[in-house]
Amino acid sequence: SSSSTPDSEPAETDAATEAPLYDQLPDAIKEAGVIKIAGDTHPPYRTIEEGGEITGIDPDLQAALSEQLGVPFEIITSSGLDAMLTGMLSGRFDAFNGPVRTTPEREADFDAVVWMTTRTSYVYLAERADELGDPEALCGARVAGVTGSVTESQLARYNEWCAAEGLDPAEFIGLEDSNATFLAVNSDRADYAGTTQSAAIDLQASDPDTYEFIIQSDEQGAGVDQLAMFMPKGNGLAEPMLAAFEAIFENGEYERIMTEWGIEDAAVDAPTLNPMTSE
Amino acid sequence: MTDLTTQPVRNPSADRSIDAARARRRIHPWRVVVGILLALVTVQIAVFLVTNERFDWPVVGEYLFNPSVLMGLGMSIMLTIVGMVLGSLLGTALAAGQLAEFAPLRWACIVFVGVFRGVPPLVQLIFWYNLAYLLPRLAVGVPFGPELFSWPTNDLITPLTAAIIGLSLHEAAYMAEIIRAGILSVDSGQRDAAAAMGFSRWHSFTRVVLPQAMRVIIPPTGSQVIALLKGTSLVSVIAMGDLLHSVQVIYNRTYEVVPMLLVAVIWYLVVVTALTLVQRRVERHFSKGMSRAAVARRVVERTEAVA
Amino acid sequence: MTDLTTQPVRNPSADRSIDAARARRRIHPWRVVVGILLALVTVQIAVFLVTNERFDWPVVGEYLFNPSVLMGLGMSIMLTIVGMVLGSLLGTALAAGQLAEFAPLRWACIVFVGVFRGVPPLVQLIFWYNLAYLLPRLAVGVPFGPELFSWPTNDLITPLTAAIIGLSLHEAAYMAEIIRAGILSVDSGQRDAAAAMGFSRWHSFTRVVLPQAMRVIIPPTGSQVIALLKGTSLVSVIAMGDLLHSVQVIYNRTYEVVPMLLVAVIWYLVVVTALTLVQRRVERHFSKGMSRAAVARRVVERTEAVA
Amino acid sequence: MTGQNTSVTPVLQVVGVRKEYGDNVALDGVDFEVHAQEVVAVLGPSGSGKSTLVRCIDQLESIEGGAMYLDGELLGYERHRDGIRPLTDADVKRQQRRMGMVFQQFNLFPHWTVLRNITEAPIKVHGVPAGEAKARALELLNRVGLADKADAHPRQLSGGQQQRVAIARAVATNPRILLFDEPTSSLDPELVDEVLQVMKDLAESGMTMIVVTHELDFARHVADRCVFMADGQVIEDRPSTEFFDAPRSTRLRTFLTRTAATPAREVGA
Amino acid sequence: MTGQNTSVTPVLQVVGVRKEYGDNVALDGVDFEVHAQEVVAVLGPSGSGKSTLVRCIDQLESIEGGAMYLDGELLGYERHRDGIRPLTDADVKRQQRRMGMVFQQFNLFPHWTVLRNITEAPIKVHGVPAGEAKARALELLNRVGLADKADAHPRQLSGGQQQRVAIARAVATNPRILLFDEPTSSLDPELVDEVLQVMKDLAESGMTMIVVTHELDFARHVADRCVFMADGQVIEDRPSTEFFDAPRSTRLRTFLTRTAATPAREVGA
Ligand SMILES: Nc1ncnc2c1ncn2[C@@H]1O[C@H](COP(=O)(O)OP(=O)(O)OP(=O)(O)O)[C@@H](O)[C@H]1O
Ligand SMILES: Nc1ncnc2c1ncn2[C@@H]1O[C@H](COP(=O)(O)OP(=O)(O)OP(=O)(O)O)[C@@H](O)[C@H]1O
Ligand SMILES: [Mg+2]
Ligand SMILES: [Mg+2]
Repeated sequence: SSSSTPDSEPAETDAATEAPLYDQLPDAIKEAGVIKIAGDTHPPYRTIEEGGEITGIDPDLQAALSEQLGVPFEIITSSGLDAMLTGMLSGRFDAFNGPVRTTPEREADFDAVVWMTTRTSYVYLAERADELGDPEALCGARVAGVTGSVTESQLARYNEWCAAEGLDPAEFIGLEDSNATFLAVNSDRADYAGTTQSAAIDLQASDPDTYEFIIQSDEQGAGVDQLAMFMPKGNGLAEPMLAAFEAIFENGEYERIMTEWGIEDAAVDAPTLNPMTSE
Repeated sequence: MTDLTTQPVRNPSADRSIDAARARRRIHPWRVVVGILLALVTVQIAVFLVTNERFDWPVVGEYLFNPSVLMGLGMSIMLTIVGMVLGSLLGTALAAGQLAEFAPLRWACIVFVGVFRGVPPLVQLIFWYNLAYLLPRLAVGVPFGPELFSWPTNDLITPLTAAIIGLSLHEAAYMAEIIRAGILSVDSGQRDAAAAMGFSRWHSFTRVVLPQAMRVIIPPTGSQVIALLKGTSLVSVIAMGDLLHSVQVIYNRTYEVVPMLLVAVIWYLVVVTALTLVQRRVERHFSKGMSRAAVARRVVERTEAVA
Repeated sequence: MTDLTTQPVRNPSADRSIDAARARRRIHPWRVVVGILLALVTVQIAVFLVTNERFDWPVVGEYLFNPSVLMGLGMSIMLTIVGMVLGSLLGTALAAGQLAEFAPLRWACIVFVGVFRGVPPLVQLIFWYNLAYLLPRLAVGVPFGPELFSWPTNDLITPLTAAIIGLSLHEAAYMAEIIRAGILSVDSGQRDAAAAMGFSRWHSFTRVVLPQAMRVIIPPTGSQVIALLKGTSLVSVIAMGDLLHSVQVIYNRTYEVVPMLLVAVIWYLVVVTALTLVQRRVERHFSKGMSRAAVARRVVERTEAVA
Repeated sequence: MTGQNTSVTPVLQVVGVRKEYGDNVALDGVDFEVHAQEVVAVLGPSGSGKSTLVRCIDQLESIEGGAMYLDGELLGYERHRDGIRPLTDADVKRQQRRMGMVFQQFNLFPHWTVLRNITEAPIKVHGVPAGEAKARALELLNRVGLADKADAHPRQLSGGQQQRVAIARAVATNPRILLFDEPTSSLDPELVDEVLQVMKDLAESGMTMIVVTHELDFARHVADRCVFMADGQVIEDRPSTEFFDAPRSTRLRTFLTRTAATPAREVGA
Repeated sequence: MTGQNTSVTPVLQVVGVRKEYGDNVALDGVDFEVHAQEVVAVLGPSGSGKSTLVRCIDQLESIEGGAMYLDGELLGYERHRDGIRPLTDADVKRQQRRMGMVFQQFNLFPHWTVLRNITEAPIKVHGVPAGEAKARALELLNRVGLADKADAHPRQLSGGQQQRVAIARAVATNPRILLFDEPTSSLDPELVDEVLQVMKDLAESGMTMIVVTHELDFARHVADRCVFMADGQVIEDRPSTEFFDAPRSTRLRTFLTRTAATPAREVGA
């Protein structure tokens, strides 16, 4: 799109030419030699380790995708959705893999490649297992979650189920980040902290005796929200990205990663581009 | 006179045509340049604001009076007022305490101000909101002895009380410093006179010292109010919605970040402008009797003329 | 003398045993109460801090000198210094501009200060960081005419420059008000004298007015520095790590929120205490010659004794 | 109550009072008495402790030794077991209300009108009904020649006018004794006489007064007794005429000649 | 250059100067001249425009009409086409540097030592080498009797000392003319004489001076000419002896009698 400087070469020329989807990449990315992805620290998707390197589902996935695309990914940590969205629009970032739910409104400005659904999990203190352990207990309880996150819309579906069962709806307490929700459970501000299934697994792994969680089932409206990687419309990255996803679905990398992180039940059969608006 | 010397006549008193009243205006080149530059910049900013589609003015218009935005604004203003009132009251007490004769009290106040000036309000809010994590029940009783009453912390500390406690304590620490400077600016003779007339300390402090300190206290307090108004956005970490949060909720849904931030900015500017006007009036009120009006006027005028 | 009147002798001059030097100390009941209360509260807070396991002091100790925490601290301090230096310079110019004779300049400065005082720094940071969205290329050229040079905005505005621009402009607006108040506090006779001696405006402003205004400028500036130090935490929205962000990164990984926040709080308190000490010294420096040392000392001492 | 024995119990008695500021001894065992209706002038070089003395009497400063009595009542302390102990704040205030003080810098309250400056203490501290306090204030203002300034703010008055208001304010509470600390020395010279005249009228009306001053003429003609201080001690304490005409100590003699040679007012150092 | 024709071109010439503050006309067509080595006293009631006049001459205020000349050079304006236009800032500064001004409130720079107060302008504005400027400053301080105060800060000096430093500061740049605006009227009376003495010495050394003052004695004995102002106009402008012994206008007569009756100094209103 912008003027090209003749002497700037892609960073990894050799790997690039070998990769099957390299040619489909837009010139700007080829030129930059890297795909810049905005991300907040959000275990287990992205965890910043002691030394500063980032581990988690997102980096694993990116490694697989980058084999197809021939350019490496770079995660730029940034802590506000506002800054990440405008950052994409201003060309600072090429993509953002929350993963966040796709909606028609969001697809107006951004291309969404859906690659998983969501299983929201509700974390509670192990010492209250008797009281909170079964799915009905959540109806009428206090549930902390990140404002505007998938959890909020998932809880709305859970409440529909509660209503169908003749139970009271749960009360949503919107907080700033997932740590605030866990703290709220600890200080008895909330009974449950709603979070993604993978995050719940990660939390329990860090402190096995303290936390337990229940998982929202399909009956309770799980699996309806489709989570996607977002790219600004018009940067030409959506098509090759979709192709790369298709490739790793095919070669089994996708399944390996989902299984490794214990979230195979959130997997989808095939990636889709802009499912909300394309039909 | 003209024939007294061979030099050209330099005494120009005859030349009555030279009169400052008929002087032309001088064109100051740098003023012209600066004026033109400022005009151009203003026009460019206006053009940029109006024509740049990414500001999405229709969306701004649509959400400017959105009920949840107005509620957020109301919450911001309410928290600012409550935080400021409580903060000022506590700050006044802390300022007096920092100047007290009784050393343990003085030290307690100094430490209190130091700590709450240093701890970020965000951390404070998290702390108060989750106090129950550290202290599940709040008890009134004999220290290290039996409890008389106790309540579950979470019953006492709702998100609103946590926000009010956190913001008020933070403001109190800043106001304490501002008020202390004000008190020190009042001539010690005023306190002597009040004491000599047998005024109680309370009477002397509230009727003599504080009203005179106000002149020095008000201007930084104005800045403090504005900072608090903007600082209320922190309460979103504890499940409360202020102005900024209310627009964030909207753009988290719609992803229209820029126009929604504009909505917030517009409201902030409206409130700040109103506050500034109020501050000017309050300042005038408290300068009554502190100087002869004329003197004050002159100082300002000259300053403007010379600077 | 005793036999002059039938009344009891009230003239006590003989009673030399009554001597203030041998007076006992009076036990002030409320002081005792307050003293004991303060002691109890102090002990309780200490016990609470030490014994409450949820503070997890070993974790605090482990991470206090963690390299990434120290780097975050360094970033916070660096941003504070840069923001404060640039903000003070620009603020000084804006303060002078707000008092300028030339009306368009004066108005431009007043509007500038009003806007940047009112816009939350968070919004500003997002704005500057993503300026490319609104303005993909920055150009130098004839307004409404041809461009001379232009660069992609994102090449010029890195996260660091965005943070510096945003924080500096915000500080500049606040400092402008503080400095303006300082300038107005200098007697206009000083400007007259400087002008009468033919000092240039620059010389008069920088050598005569500003040094004298410092006494009034320094105390609120101290608070401003502390506020900025804490305000640097906002930069984490634009991909920069300050002190608070660095501990957030750690607790996002380890889920040990409370001890990590304590780590941040400890560092903030250390820096704020150091700043306060520096401020006191700077204040003393600038009060040189402004009063006779002895007079100043007396005022403070009396204030402490009476308040 | 005190009417009966004015001749016996002095209104004010100062016995061996010591006051220290750190290492600096400001008062070093001061003794003297003031009887009812007496006017005592206190003179002495700068730094001799004159201001400190009146500030201690008015309990604006605490003392480190000695004792003071107002109408025979110990000031600032009360008997306690076999010794004494400081009074409570409230009791100190009660004693302060029985004295009036006029400062060198006037110290009027600039944010109040002249009238409120005068009526505040009677109304709020002594419980005088507002109407009565106001009538008395206007009468006092009349006496000091400022009846038309009741509604002015202090900064709108000249120094001499301000000091006259300050005197009216001190008198308004009917104090047993009035203390003056160099009441004319921050005034422009033309304004001095009007203030001295008011003080003279007060003296003639029978007010008990201690006046720290550099106005030798005033001391000689209005004061009954003059006290000369140096280095925190009372060097001479004699009836005015003797004081000026037959000074005993050489220090007083040099002080009097030096002060008479230069104008009566001190450098505004 | 001006040496040749001092008798012809006045050092300062004020022609029909008008100055307005809003609706208030402070100067209403003032004409007068000052010749080299002349001392002109300006007298007049409060509010008559005396301060405004010297402030306009020193270009601390702009004028709304008339013209002023320093050594024949138009002050504040320059010829431009067929009329005049204001000078640039830099040119105004250049003219200001040729005049010296002494203010009623001294206006010394409190954050600098006495020495720096005096040497700053010579060094930084006139480009005199530091050593030379310092030597001259010490000589001037000596002349005003303050050689030992070179390193003191202004607030450590008495009012009279401060004003003498202010005079030394104004003289240090060798001005063509010195302007004084009531140099003694914020001084304690004992300090007035020392300042007047310094001014008298200056006058005798041939300095051209305009002195706004209320000191009739000084005006009569030191000034060559006296100017009487009222309501922004010059009412009389005559040699000193005539001025005092044979005043023409009734206004001046009443002014002189009234001022002579009350002490020579004005109320510090
Ligand atoms: N608040 C204070 N702190 C320390 N020293 C003080 C204080 N007040 C007075 N002094 C010292 O006490 C001594 C007596 O001072 P005081 O003001 O009573 O003298 P004075 O006789 O009133 O002098 P003056 O004529 O200058 O008013 C002096 O040495 C002075 O420096
Ligand atoms: N800055 C100003 N703004 C408005 N009016 C002014 C200003 N300065 C002076 N005036 C007015 O101009 C007139 C002349 O004032 P000026 O100070 O020159 O009088 P003066 O002769 O110096 O009096 P004084 O003896 O009291 O100093 C007065 O009416 C005064 O109120
Ligand atoms: Mg004294
Ligand atoms: Mg004047």
